[in-house]
Amino acid sequence: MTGAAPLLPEPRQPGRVLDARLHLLDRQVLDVDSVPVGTLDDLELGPSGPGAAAGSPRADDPPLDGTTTVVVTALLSGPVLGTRVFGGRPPASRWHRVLWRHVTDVGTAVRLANRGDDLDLTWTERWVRDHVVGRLPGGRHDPDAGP
Amino acid sequence: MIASDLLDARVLEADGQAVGWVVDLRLVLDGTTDGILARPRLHGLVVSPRTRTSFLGFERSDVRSPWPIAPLLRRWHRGTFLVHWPDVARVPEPDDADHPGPAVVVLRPGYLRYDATLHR
Amino acid sequence: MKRLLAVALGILTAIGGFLDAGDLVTNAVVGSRFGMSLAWVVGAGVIGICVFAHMSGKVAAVSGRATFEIIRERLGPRAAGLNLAASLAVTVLTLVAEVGGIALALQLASSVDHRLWVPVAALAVWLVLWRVKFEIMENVTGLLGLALVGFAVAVFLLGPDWGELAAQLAPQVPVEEDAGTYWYYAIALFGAAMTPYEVFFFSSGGVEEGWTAKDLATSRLNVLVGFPLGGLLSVSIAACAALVLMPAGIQVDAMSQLTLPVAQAGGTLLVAVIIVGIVAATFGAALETALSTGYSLSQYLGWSWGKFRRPAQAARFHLAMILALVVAVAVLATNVDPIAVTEYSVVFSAVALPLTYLPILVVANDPEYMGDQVNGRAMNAVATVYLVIIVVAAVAAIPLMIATEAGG
Amino acid sequence: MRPVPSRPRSATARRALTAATACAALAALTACGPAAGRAESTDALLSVTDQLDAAGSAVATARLAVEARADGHLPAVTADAAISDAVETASGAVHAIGTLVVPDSATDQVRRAALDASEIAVGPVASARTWLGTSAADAAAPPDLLDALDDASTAVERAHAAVQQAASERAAR
Repeated sequence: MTGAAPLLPEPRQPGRVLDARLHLLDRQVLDVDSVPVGTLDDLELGPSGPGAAAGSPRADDPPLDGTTTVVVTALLSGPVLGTRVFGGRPPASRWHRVLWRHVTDVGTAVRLANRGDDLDLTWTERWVRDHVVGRLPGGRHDPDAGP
Repeated sequence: MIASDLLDARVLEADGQAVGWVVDLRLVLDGTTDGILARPRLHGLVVSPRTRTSFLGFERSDVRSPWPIAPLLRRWHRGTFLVHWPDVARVPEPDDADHPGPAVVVLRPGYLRYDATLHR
Repeated sequence: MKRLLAVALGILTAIGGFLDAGDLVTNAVVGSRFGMSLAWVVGAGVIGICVFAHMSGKVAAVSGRATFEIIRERLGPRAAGLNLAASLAVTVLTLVAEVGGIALALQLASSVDHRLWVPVAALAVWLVLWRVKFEIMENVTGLLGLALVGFAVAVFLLGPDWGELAAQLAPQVPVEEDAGTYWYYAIALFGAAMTPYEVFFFSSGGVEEGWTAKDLATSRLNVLVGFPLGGLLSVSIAACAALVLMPAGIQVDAMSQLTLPVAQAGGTLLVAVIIVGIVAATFGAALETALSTGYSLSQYLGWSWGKFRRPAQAARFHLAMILALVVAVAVLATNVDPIAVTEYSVVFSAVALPLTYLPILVVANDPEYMGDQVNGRAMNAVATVYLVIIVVAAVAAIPLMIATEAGG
Repeated sequence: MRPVPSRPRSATARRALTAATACAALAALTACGPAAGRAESTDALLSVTDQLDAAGSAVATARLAVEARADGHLPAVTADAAISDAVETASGAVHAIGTLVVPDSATDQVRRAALDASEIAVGPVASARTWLGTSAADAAAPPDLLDALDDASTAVERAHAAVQQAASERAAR
């Protein structure tokens, strides 16, 4: 040890314990049909309380510290990845948010109650489907249906 | 605030003494039920005195294999501790153009260090 | 037959690793320059890839997570991004070589210049990726690739002095070569056996086939049949070259030279079999590398992927593979030697291999993913020895490449 | 037909680069011109031996393919692919030796002899391809073609020995 006093034992918590980086960040996010919709690139934190998760956080929100109870309000994906790799911080308007209330399970992947196509963050998938892949002959062919 | 505002931030005591880096956020699902799961409450910060990288988490789990990777990483992260969120006095300001530089978390005087081990 | 089809994934994966266009030629180069004195490296590589693929297959079957998902989860976006860049470089370089290799192999059977075959080959690869069901794809290419067993048959037909051939197996640097070159080729062969795209393909293939914890036996069988077979064939090619090309003073620099020992051993028929095998192997390796490009990119970024979905339901995945094929054709259009292209993949493998192996090893030990299927002690002991070998090989690869001018 | 005889050519390029780097380093370290010159000429000779090896290998490849074809062991199209690769390797070697810049006239003499030998090698390899195109299926290989290939092989070997001797003399000095 570092010579400091021994650590205090952590009391048992009343709910499931998750470490953000170990259990949530960079996991696959799957929709209700188990289709991947993105990776969990970051978490949005906000003050606890009613209506906390309703809108995007704004610049004039009061700064958070230990005096406020803070909760995870939404999962973030998309442009946040670039800033996690290269540093910096994207403007809040460019976060693709999935509200925590849609999460149904956290395991080796994070599962949602929605369909992926209903989420903003899959817009590139829909764009490529509508403009490129879906237009090629056979692009909507079911591989299980035979040739 | 987003998680990466806190992750990798330098941790200082109230008198400015550096004690390490935030390597992870401890969340507890004991908030009000929101959808199917309880809302995760930010319970505390996991602080490593030596390094910012903690991608494998051996210092917090009871996994001891594969030898010698697990013991080595555990040793590298020895002294990792948990501070509860109410012991945090100040967090990095997002979009803080006036104070560019490394993000810093400041702890309250008399904060307590808890064992960061995760129990399954 | 059913048993044989059950191991098609392992056979196809191994073909892509040991017998892709670059490796076919490299094995013959090694045989003609070093005799059998590097065969031990192939043996070491076979054991290594068996351990590596076994763990990745097991993780995929138990947790449902394919290898690049695991890499991203464990290493985070930066280190995983570095791995992604290096892995994409390896897979796309190999894809270039494979599309060119299909064309070269078709030229052996048609006398039509290989440059004319390139667009045809790329289009055929794309059509299979686009339209053919995963199981049919792996069964057909895996079975046809077995025609390369012709190289092993050729070794027998050449009737070598087995005692002398066995005596060459001892690791030793031939008098006319220097130690640096010997070790450069040792690392190249080891790296070829353990290319990261094999495990991306193998684990994702397991997901494509819908493996669950009940399929662990299938996964193990695939590993234990596929990779030793791939290793055996790659040693056979080296043996053919050592028996016929080395005494004739031939330095191998083209795929066409592979047919000479086979012709001497088994005549036109065996040559025809071998050409079928080479076409199937390069085609299979092209499919494997194109799919691995799509798998690794999609899994890193959380895109919907897989051939079990309609292309429109995995749109970005299919677009990524189309772009990779377009890049391959464009690179080949510059008249570059498709075989020489793979020389440089050693460098990128040196970055990608440790960064792929470590997270798999860690997760294979994590009960949160594996439940009670975590690695046993023996597996961990072997796996850790290989981690050390991989790191040493990765560190040594680039200095050796520069010092020996890529084995020149 | 392979697009570029890239191995020999790029090997030369790499070697030239290494030689240049080595030269610069030596010159900087010792400020000694003659030492740099000596390293350069040994390097050039090494490069010539490599190219002669490639030419010899091309001749041997052609010979093996002609024999296999004459015995009916190798399909005509496959033999053609193998021999046309050999033609390319052999002419690549001629090109590489022909364009090599050497530091002194003694080395240049050795280079010229090697160039002659490699040029001799190209002829029979190319005529093997012609024979393949004109001959009826499974015709016996004409003895003069085989003789020419053997002669080419001997010429290359002789040049190879001469270059090596020159290199060892250079090293002894």
